[in-house]
Amino acid sequence: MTLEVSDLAVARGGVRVLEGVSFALPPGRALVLRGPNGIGKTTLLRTVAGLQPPLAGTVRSEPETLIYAGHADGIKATLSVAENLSFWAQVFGKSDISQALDAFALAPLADRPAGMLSAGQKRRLGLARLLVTGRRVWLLDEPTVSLDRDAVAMFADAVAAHLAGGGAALLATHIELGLDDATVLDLGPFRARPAELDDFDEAFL
Amino acid sequence: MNFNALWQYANPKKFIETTDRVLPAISVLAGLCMVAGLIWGFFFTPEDYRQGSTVKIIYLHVPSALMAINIWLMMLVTSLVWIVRRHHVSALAARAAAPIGMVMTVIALVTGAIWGQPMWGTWWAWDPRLTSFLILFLFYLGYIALWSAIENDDTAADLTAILCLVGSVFALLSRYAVNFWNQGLHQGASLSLDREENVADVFWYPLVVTMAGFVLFFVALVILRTQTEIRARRMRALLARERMG
Amino acid sequence: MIALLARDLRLAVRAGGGFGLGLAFFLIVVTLVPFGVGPRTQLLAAIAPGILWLGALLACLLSLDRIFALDWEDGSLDLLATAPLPMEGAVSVKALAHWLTTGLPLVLASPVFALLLSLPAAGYGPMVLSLLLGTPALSVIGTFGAALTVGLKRGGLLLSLLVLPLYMPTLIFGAEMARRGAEGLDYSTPLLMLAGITCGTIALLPFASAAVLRINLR
Amino acid sequence: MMPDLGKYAEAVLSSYAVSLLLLVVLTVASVRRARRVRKELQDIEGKMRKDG
Repeated sequence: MTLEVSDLAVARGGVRVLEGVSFALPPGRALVLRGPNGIGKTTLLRTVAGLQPPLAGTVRSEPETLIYAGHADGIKATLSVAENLSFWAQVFGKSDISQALDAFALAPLADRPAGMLSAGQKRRLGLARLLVTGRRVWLLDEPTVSLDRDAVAMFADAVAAHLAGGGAALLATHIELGLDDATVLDLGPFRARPAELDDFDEAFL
Repeated sequence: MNFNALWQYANPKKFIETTDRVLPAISVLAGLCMVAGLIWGFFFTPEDYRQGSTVKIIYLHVPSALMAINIWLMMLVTSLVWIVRRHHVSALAARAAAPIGMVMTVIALVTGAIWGQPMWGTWWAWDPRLTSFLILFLFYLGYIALWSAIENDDTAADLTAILCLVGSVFALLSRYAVNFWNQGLHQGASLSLDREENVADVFWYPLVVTMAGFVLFFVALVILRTQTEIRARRMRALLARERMG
Repeated sequence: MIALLARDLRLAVRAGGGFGLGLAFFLIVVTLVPFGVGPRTQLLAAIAPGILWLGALLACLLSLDRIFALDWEDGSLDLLATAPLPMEGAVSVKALAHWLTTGLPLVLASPVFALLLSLPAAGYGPMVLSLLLGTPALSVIGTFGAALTVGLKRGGLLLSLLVLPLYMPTLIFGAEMARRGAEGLDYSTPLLMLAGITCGTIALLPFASAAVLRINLR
Repeated sequence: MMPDLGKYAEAVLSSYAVSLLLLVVLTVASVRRARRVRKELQDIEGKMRKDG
């Protein structure tokens, strides 16, 4: 169930941003993507998640093992915390949400409408969603935005537990999570080179 | 016949180079045919014994109506080519053709209304064919609006292609629905295999010339507009690249 | 899929969900028409089937952009796209939820509104039946339009422009069926055509909607 | 030279006028846009070549 990415090229807004990206993510490991803003971390994650097609290269993984969490958490303000979580659990064919509530200390808030949560609490709810899906490989885009220090620790624990249980995580983040098994991949060298000016072909660039 | 050779023109650069060579000839020919056909039709045809001089409107009405429908068909084909083979020129040709099709629809509608006034005593009747053209006009309008509303070129090409496919099915459905809804005043098709029954030769020959003129006019214009779209597309790509640094 | 349906229904009836807006709009249309054309009962009875169909269609149109816009804004659509649910299924469920919250109430309320417009007694059955058959098609076609315009700011007007011509066949056959019913004529042909359109759109259009949605999520 | 159009002169002439006007407007608009885009693209390409 290793996630293998080979020679991947991705585009944002019709412009090639990254090319030649290759890595493997075996079970129990975490891979942290680094790089300046705009280099294409989000685009890379969305491509791996299958939300957009790659320009070139392949993403290989076992079917139904990936779960993506982006900047938005998909939380419905008028539903309670528990309702939000059980919905995603049901979509992924699971039903138990108590473990996820505990992991992010959401149990006391379970009956509160999600619209009444603070930004950090919402983010915790969004991350708790990862646990209820039971997917093995997490693809996380800036997961610690708007979390306080305790919540970051909570998140690091959850990731560590996930890795210990044989899961894997691909993260785009700038924060040190103190994960033992994390490898860092700097995306700087993979920045796509502009094509020749006269190369007036199918892609217009 | 080697059809694969045809696909090389899907390369934008090759397309521009090739069409640049034939465009002047086509434009001249289009102008000649249109002027000749319209002058022939306007000055040198007799009056119809029932319709009087209004029969001269046929040289605008029929070719434009014909083009209005066929341009949509051409857009359908190029949309399919884009979806299947993903040649950008194909998608851009559909984009370039849409406004021409809309103008043709407007001409068909306006000349139809002006013709209908003395013949049927009304500018507008909810006759199946008139109604169908109004619906076609709405389809063109929606298609063009969708193209211009989306910033990302590839997304716009994909979405409009699918809209064109779905729209074609619904346009066909509307055609039958409208027929069922109201059997109209319109005469039968002016063009059919047994044309002798509908249009006499004196009217037919200039009509053929005018139709050829309209077709060539469309071809010339769509080539020009496709070139423009290709250049605009390349320009946007270059600007985007510059912004990326 | 059932979870998604349950969630959408729950969202619709909770505060700010927009449930009942369509119904209110329908009522407004039906109330305004007599002011526009005058209170003559005979005239109203003659145009009642058409007004009811137009009102239902516009009420449907009004709520279309809610189908995907909210899920798009809060990121649910991205998450749904990576969920084990096939996109075609999700789209169909969305359309079903839209019909249950908008179309079905309109069908159920239409006899009351027909009363306001003094529809002949014989017309009630065919009118309700035509709406029952036709509104699902309106929801499915509308879902396609909503999927097309989901990423656009100010997509509302464009959505109407795209969807209205697609509504044409449904409207023609639906209103024709209701009209023939009200006049006591045989309405089996438009009934069959309407049923055919509804079945066809339900079977085929979700594929187009799902394809369009995937493109928009890229 | 001018053919006798009889009582329908208005209808015939106005439909020719409207149609030809629309065709000319379409053509002129297309040609002007083609010229403008061609020139803008040349400018940009020239600038980029100079910058390297």
